[in-house]
Amino acid sequence: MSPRTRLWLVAVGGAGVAALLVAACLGLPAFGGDHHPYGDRAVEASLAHRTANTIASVNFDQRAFDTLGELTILFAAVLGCVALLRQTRDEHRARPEPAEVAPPVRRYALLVLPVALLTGLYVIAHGQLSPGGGFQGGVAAATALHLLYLGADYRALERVRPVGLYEVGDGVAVCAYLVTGIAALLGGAAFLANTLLPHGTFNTLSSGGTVPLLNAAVGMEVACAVVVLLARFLDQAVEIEEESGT
Amino acid sequence: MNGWILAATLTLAAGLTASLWGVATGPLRRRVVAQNLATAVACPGLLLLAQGYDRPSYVDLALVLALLGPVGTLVFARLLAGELAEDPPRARGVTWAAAGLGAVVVLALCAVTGPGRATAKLLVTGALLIGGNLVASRALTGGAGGTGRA
Amino acid sequence: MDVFAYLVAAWVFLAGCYGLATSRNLIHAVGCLSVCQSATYVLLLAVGYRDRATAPVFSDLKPGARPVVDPVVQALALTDVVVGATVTALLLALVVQVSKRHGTVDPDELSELRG
Amino acid sequence: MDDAVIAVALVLVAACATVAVATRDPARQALVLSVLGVVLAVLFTVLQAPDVGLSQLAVGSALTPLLLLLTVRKVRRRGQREESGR
Repeated sequence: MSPRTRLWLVAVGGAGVAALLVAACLGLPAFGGDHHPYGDRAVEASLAHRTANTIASVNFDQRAFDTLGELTILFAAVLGCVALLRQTRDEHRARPEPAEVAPPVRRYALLVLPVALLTGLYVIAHGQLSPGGGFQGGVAAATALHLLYLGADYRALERVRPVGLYEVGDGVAVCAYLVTGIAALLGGAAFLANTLLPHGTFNTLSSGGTVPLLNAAVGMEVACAVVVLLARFLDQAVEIEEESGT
Repeated sequence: MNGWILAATLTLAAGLTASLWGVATGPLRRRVVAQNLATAVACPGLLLLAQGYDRPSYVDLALVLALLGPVGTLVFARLLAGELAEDPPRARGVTWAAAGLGAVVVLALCAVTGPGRATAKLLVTGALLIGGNLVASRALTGGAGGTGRA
Repeated sequence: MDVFAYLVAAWVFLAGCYGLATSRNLIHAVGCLSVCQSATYVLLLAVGYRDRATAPVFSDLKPGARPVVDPVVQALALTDVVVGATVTALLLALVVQVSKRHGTVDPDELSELRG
Repeated sequence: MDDAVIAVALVLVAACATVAVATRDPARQALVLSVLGVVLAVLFTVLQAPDVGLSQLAVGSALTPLLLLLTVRKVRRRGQREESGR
């Protein structure tokens, strides 16, 4: 197909989709409307289980099975990356040259690294109270670890980051999520039902029954997944070279 | 009418439009500075919004942005070091203006909040924001330097 | 304002699709796909918004004191942001493989190679 | 007043997405995408979704640009080697 024909095809198809989307937008309830029956019920259900952050309650209590699906996608994506970016036989590892980093950048990275890690853990731990949770905190903590690459060099990061351990951690976290679900099943309730633990006092760290547990499992899973992903990409971009190459 | 939200609207509209314009056009050295500016402007904006909506828990967003925004800029400084070394960015004016904005906003919010844990959090956020942006800007203007490898 | 938010979501989606179709570089195409993804978040959150309401997070708010927006769409968007990023990573891994196998990341050159 | 700030954020998102698509060089697109991440986080905050905003900040500010730039670097390094090898 010539680029010209393709552009015409895109224009015609795009115009059709645009017309349909605009028609659909005009048919939607007006922006900012007051009619949210499902949302109102979700808020009530969350308060009944004494979870202060309704979004965490929806994610890890009311729709916990849906989150398991999302976790599976995450796990599969990481597995795919690991399989695609493994070192093949005609490639070898070249020691990267140590980078020269300006002293202020190095000091900043070493100073902020623990602060950022702590913030990530804080965001995970307070997931059921204030905005945050396993998904956000996991990414923040894992990104923070890579300040070591930015502040020093790749070999410094490799020393404190045994990738194998994180790969195991990734699997363990998914298992922990499943085990929590099955425990509810053994307790005589539905899979992933929030009946295992007492709901606790509203707006404290231990409130919400199994929500903090599932939240922590997701935090671990996401953090390990991001570390493993970035490790594979860093390996490819920085270390691995083909045999025939330079 | 809420003065805080008005201030946030003006800050975000002006600052983010400027950084969007900078990141869309011009040579690479201007684009990286504009990307750094986006963080430096959005963070005070988020703090003002938290105050405007009267929701202290929204401050977490500004805290995470103050931590990870400069990390993003350092990523660009490291991985684009080769290109940036040929044509180093100059960003002194913009950086200090953004740092000044951050300081003014944080101090104003501290004055309203009064002493307590919330103020401590605000001060930490402000310190991380200003320190992070100064360091990121330093890294862009040649601090990352060296071979630009690894 | 009634439909403006929805129209912005539609615009972002179509812009991303245009970029995908006309892209000359697979890395650029992956970036356009992440623009398409963000359109879905905008649409979801716009549907859940309620005028003069606040977030349904009660750590610093007495339940019932203020109207709150819809938490369900937020939960959907929230998980998808993170999962979407890992899917982007998977696509980028595919791009790296393509560049290793065929030595190019231009979709046009790739189709010439095949046929 | 709330409407004004939402409108500003929406316009910024639309403009930023258009720029991100129009920027053809992947490294420069990564810069625009990182700004888009910040703008989206602001939009989510004014739509009263701080959780989603936090998610977007965590992913958009550092993770996505890092992945994109590492891919660019890998692909470029291969390209350069083939140029010199020929």
